[in-house]
Amino acid sequence: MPVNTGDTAWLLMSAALVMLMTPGLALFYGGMVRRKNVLSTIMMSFAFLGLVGLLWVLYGYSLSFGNDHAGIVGGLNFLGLNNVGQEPSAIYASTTPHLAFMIFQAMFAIITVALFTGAVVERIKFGSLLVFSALWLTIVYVPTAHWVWGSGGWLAGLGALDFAGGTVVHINAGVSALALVMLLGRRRGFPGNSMEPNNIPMVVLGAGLLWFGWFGFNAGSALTSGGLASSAFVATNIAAAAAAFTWMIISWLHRRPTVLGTVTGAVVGLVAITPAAGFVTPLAAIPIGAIAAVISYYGMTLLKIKRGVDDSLDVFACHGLGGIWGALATGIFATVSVNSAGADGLIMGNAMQLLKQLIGVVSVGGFAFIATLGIGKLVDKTMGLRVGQAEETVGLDISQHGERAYGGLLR
Amino acid sequence: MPVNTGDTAWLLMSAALVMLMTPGLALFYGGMVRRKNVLSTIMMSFAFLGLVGLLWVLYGYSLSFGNDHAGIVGGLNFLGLNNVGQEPSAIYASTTPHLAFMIFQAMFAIITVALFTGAVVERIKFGSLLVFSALWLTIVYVPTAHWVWGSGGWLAGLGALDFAGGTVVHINAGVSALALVMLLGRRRGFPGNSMEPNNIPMVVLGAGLLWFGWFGFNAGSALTSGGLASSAFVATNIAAAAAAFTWMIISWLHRRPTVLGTVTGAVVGLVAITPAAGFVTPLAAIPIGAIAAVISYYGMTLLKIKRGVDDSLDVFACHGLGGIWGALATGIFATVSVNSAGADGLIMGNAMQLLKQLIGVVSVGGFAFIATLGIGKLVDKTMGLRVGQAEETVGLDISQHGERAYGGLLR
Amino acid sequence: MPVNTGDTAWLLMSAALVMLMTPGLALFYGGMVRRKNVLSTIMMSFAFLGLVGLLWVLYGYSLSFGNDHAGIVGGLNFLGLNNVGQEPSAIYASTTPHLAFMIFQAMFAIITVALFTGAVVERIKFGSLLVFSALWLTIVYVPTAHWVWGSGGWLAGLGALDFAGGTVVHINAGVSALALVMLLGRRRGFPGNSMEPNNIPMVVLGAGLLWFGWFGFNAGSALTSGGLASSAFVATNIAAAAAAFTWMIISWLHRRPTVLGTVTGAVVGLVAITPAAGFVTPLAAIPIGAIAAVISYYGMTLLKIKRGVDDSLDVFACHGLGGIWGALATGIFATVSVNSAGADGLIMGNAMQLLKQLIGVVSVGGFAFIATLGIGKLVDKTMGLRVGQAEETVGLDISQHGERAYGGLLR
Amino acid sequence: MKKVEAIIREERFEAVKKALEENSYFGMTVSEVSGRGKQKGISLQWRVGEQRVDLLPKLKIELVVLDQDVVPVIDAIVRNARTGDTGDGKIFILPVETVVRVRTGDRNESAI
Amino acid sequence: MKKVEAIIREERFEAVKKALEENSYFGMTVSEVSGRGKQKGISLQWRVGEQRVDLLPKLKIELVVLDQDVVPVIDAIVRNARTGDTGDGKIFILPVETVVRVRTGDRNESAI
Amino acid sequence: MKKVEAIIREERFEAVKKALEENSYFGMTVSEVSGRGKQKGISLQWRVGEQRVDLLPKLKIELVVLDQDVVPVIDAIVRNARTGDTGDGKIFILPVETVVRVRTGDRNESAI
Ligand SMILES: Nc1ncnc2c1ncn2[C@@H]1O[C@H](COP(=O)(O)OP(=O)(O)O)[C@@H](O)[C@H]1O
Ligand SMILES: Nc1ncnc2c1ncn2[C@@H]1O[C@H](COP(=O)(O)OP(=O)(O)O)[C@@H](O)[C@H]1O
Ligand SMILES: Nc1ncnc2c1ncn2[C@@H]1O[C@H](COP(=O)(O)OP(=O)(O)O)[C@@H](O)[C@H]1O
Repeated sequence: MPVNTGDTAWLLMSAALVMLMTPGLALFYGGMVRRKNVLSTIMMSFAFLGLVGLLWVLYGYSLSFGNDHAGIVGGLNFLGLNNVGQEPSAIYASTTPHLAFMIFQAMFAIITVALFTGAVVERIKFGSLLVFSALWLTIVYVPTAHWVWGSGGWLAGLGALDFAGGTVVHINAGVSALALVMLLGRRRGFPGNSMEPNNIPMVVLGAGLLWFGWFGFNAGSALTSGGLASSAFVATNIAAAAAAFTWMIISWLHRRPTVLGTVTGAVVGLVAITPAAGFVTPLAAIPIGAIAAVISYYGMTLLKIKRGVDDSLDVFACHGLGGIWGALATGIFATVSVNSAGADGLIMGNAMQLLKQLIGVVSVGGFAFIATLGIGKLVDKTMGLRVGQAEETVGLDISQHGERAYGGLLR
Repeated sequence: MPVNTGDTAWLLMSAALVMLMTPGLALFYGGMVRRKNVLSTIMMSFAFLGLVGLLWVLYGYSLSFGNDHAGIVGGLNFLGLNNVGQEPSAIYASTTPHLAFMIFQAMFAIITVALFTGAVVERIKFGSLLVFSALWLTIVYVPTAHWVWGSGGWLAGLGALDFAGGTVVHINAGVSALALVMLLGRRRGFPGNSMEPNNIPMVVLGAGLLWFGWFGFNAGSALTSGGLASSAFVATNIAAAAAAFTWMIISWLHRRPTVLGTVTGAVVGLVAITPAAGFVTPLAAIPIGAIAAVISYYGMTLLKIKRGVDDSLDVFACHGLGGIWGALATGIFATVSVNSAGADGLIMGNAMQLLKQLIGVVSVGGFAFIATLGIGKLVDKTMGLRVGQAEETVGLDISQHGERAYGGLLR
Repeated sequence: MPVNTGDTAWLLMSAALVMLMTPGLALFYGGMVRRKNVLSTIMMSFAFLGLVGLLWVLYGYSLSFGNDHAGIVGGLNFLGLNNVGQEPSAIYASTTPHLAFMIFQAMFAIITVALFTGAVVERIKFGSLLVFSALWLTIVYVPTAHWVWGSGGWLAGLGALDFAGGTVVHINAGVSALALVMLLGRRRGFPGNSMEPNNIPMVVLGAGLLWFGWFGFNAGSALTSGGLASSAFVATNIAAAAAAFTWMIISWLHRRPTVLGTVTGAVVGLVAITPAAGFVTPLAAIPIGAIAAVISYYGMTLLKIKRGVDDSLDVFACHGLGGIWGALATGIFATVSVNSAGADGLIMGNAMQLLKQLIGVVSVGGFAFIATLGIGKLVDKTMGLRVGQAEETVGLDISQHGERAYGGLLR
Repeated sequence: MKKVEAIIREERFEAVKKALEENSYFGMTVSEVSGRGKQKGISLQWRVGEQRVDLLPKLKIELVVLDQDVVPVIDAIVRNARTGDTGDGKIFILPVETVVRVRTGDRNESAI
Repeated sequence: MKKVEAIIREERFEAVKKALEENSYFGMTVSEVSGRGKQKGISLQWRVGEQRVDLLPKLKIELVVLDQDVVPVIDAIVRNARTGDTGDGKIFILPVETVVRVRTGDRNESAI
Repeated sequence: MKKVEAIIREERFEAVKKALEENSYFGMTVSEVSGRGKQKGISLQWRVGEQRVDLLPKLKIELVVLDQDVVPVIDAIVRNARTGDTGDGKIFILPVETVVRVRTGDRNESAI
């Protein structure tokens, strides 16, 4: 098929939007940590724009989207962007240049890696994080992306639906975050010491950029510019709105409607709608978003307050739980009336779809969890995952990066 | 008509751009208040991404754009996005999915509500603001949007022009802001105590995002991607430039070219060009923007310094006066050579158009003012509009939201 | 040719993206200076959205892109946007409205002027900067843009390639920065006093917006939405990634992987790929970006640390050296297989192209350097370029703009 | 000469400053501090749960005055900083041996 | 009455605060300061090169206490603020002549 | 032992620090304060109009020194902090009864 200029404009713009999510995430996370770790936290997202940006074009894309090997992993035919050109791919995104599809996918890989860092900020060694992440990208992200989205991938073949990465991005990141926390342990002084966010306006800015970018993430995943993209766009906005509003109300019932809670809710709603956006009616995004906020709120409370698990920026509660709920919700609310390439879900009488979704959740989540423990252990044994006590106390900005976020005359 | 991919790409992108304006506004406003009210001010914009985002899809869109009832209000045929699908609407935006048009409009409703909060920051009760805003959206925004843009709306029928919301968005918000200030009164310590903006770089960031988003607001309102969108885009940029430059020079003549003044000028120029962008030649944006800055500057001086009206962030002077001037300027500078669906204005020899614009200004402005007073009074009697003295003194961040903007070791 | 909606959507969006780069640059630069000069630094970018935004539509576009005069400068046929309408131009960007092409170009002129201010922050007089910049735009930017991009421009005729402004934007800005520093001298206290950046997260935000906007800068320069835009988009991202990663590693080898270094690297990579983006294969962006980081890093060290040249925010090292390398690299890596309107470079066996590139570098760079010295001298003699000692010491925010960045109770 | 160090609520600062001004005490140095005393802090909420923050923002005013001015200064501060709730703050009086005005090098009484 | 001014490391603050609390010293005023002493600063890196920053962040704790409380307070601070490396900080004891509680106007012992 | 508290202009700080260093006074604690005195503030502009801000940024340097070092320290500060315009600042000398070095527990002279 020839390249369609409108579809290409939308896909390129979507790729740019998803790219912006990574600096957005950097600020979202950076505002939530203590002042002495702001830059280190930001760097844990920004650095992957470099590292994963390179690995993806060198081999990541090929192993994810190249010729299938037994449903498990892609081939080497796209190594170093070989055969990835200005013409549409024969298989993916048939109305836009293959390069556009490839770079759109690159942005997903980058942010996925950045996402899980939220769990381990304020204590992980920067060098070890880079090595871990390169391995994780290769061993966890690349194959699971193939399972779900690659032509011939076994989950795709099974009919598990994941419109824009609920499983590949969010479950992967959320579950791996939890595994990493188990390896790494709590921050010194958690719980007990106040770990007050240093800059909530920065968190809001990050959340705003994430919401904005998510239109590219979800509606861009239609890969064309038209009805499906519009439907996914609307569902995305509704889910974010519903979840932000729900979280605000829950926190109000507990005491006050917090800003941090409201923006967190928005992000959780966006996570939950991700796998569903192009398969459900826009209005289904209301329950999907609202329930996501409830699950994530109470999941977070349980984990953090009750059980003392120091998933520092709640990556598992937001992305893991939100992603799992979203994947299952896709199996509940999906309807072919929205997307003929999709499937009907539970409500339309197809309980099987929910089962398929469950298989997707369990297989990707389980694999990510175990693989992360393995890779993490390996890196811990060889390089050490955690900074020394003095380095942690003085803060990672100075100890890992030799910088302070806010200079000036004195501080 | 079939969906056009290029038009759809532009409309979706424009919707995303307008969405970004609300976090942009949150930062623009948040930087201008005192440190103890930063989060509260931000929340007064961000929360509407949730609340109005939901109300719009539930009934707002239907009552604005549904089947006309006597030119006054839309019908219930689009309730809960019923009949709003992936195909183009029969009436609006015939080359893009109906859902895309709907969500583009949603973003306008959201930011309009957020806009007027600037007048009442640092003292309004958050719960009351939410209730007020839901009522205001329903009673003021939804019908006036129908009058101006709805198929069958009486102002549309009359031939009053409003390309992208000078009347619906800016006059509505600006006039309502003034009415709210009358109900609410001044902040404690105004005038007298220093109310120095806490973070002007944050204001600049907000202004930058607003300017960027405004391309979607104005050029997106062409609803197609082509000559008209391009013309509106250029007019938008020129007006912002002219007004920013003019304000800078005025403040320089008074003493110094301030940054806060320059970015305020840019926003005022963007306000003024909003109704005109697709009806006037790009170069007409120079006088439209420049005069807007002059009107707004001296209006602000008069209101704030001379009369002591505490419209805290000058919403009336910026959006009310800017919007009124823009609406009238449309009646002066419009020409069918730019947009055949528009009209000629005064300069092209059609004085009637100016009259029509005036009718638009007076009817919408008058209605908004009276309705706001009524709704505000009601909320004040039932829930109370204003926080208690101690809450105001300690700051709304802590008293309304239980949070502080900048945490850290001590502050 | 008729207007193509997809191409237009992409070009308008690209123009918006490039517009956002100027506020992005304002924050990028603003975060790097001392607290007392934050607003002044920001203003040195933001003000040009006004000033250059106006001059460009009045005469800048015409003199750059109007009818050729001897290859040196454009004509007056587009004065005040005369003949620049909703139809495509006969010469440039044949599938999009002429106005869209014009405003896309406007954004380039604006940011070019903003770029060089980084060299002279913390000491230049604001009024003199404005006058200097208006002259510089007219005498340096406008003709050189014509040479390279104007129909009939002598460098275009020669076959020198500059896809998105490596020469016109970056060499121009970088070389002029150096000339200005020579006229202006060092900041008081440089070197010696600590000049610690006041807000590195703000720098990162700025860098993020720059990277995001650069997709419009480079991929938008394809002027169509399709394979070439996609290829340039990918090359852009790869170069930024490679350079960010390289700078991070270099600074690590020296001691620590700094955040400021990493984002600087990203910007340098984006600079270097600018002239090449649409002429080289995406993978060629790896050496182009990586080598740019090396050149810029050591160039900066040499200039700043070794020679004590106070190019305050390293504009020459980043944009001058990066731009020169990018222009030459285009002559090395270009291939007609990517862009048939381009040329083959050294690697494809065409050494001539490298020579042409060199001619472009030397002629534009040399002209910009000499002209800047002249204009600067003139402004210095008449208005004075530098603020007084007391004004510099107290900071330009208060002395030039009567404002403080961070207000609040005390500071 | 004495140094009066007053720790007061931020929100009472404008009133205190005005009162001092009206009694012709212009010179002062102010800083942002955090304090704890009888007032046990406030409860903040973030994403979930609550957290007590026990150091609250206060302002510290330092004035160096002649011995005979100590009592009127204390009075002016107490009158204007008091709200009656815990957390109103403290005033400490410390002895000062020498005062120098940097601009002139003047010492003591004439330097205040 | 005495004023105890302790300059300590930020990272030891929580421990010191707790120790004081356990000994029933609640009242305190804290501020962010920067200091230099034997500890000669740290080296920062920016784009290129390194730069020494010789003022390091510290916290200053001020407590006004009765004369007999000076020694136990010093002990509590020293025990909890010490790491053994240079930069642990200093404690200064200054005489205080009068203390006023703003809320009540109470003076001296009862006002602490 | 005495505590020297100097309130100076921010922009003179580097010079003062250097002078103290050259005279071997390394130990110091610095904080950001705002002050008012003869210098009546500055005028700021925002969107429209002007507003006077009467507290200006200053730096406070605290040095605890031996009695015999008070005079040379004052001299070094005055010489380097002076610009001759109002707002140059003040120096206050307060008595210090005890000094403790946290790292070692040393007291007094040896602890400075
Ligand atoms: N013993 C003390 N030493 C130093 N500062 C103190 C002391 N006691 C109280 N403060 C300061 O005074 C402030 C108010 O004290 P608090 O006891 O809460 O008020 P009140 O005296 O009205 O009961 C505290 O926040 C703290 O800054
Ligand atoms: N003479 C002094 N006057 C005021 N403050 C001092 C003095 N000496 C040290 N300090 C403060 O104490 C802190 C720690 O001092 P330092 O000499 O580095 O530690 P140590 O006493 O463990 O060697 C310094 O950062 C400074 O704030
Ligand atoms: N009586 C005072 N008590 C405490 N601080 C003072 C006093 N007078 C002046 N200061 C401090 O000294 C600074 C400079 O004082 P000012 O009177 O403006 O300068 P000068 O002594 O040169 O006339 C003030 O900003 C303030 O911080």
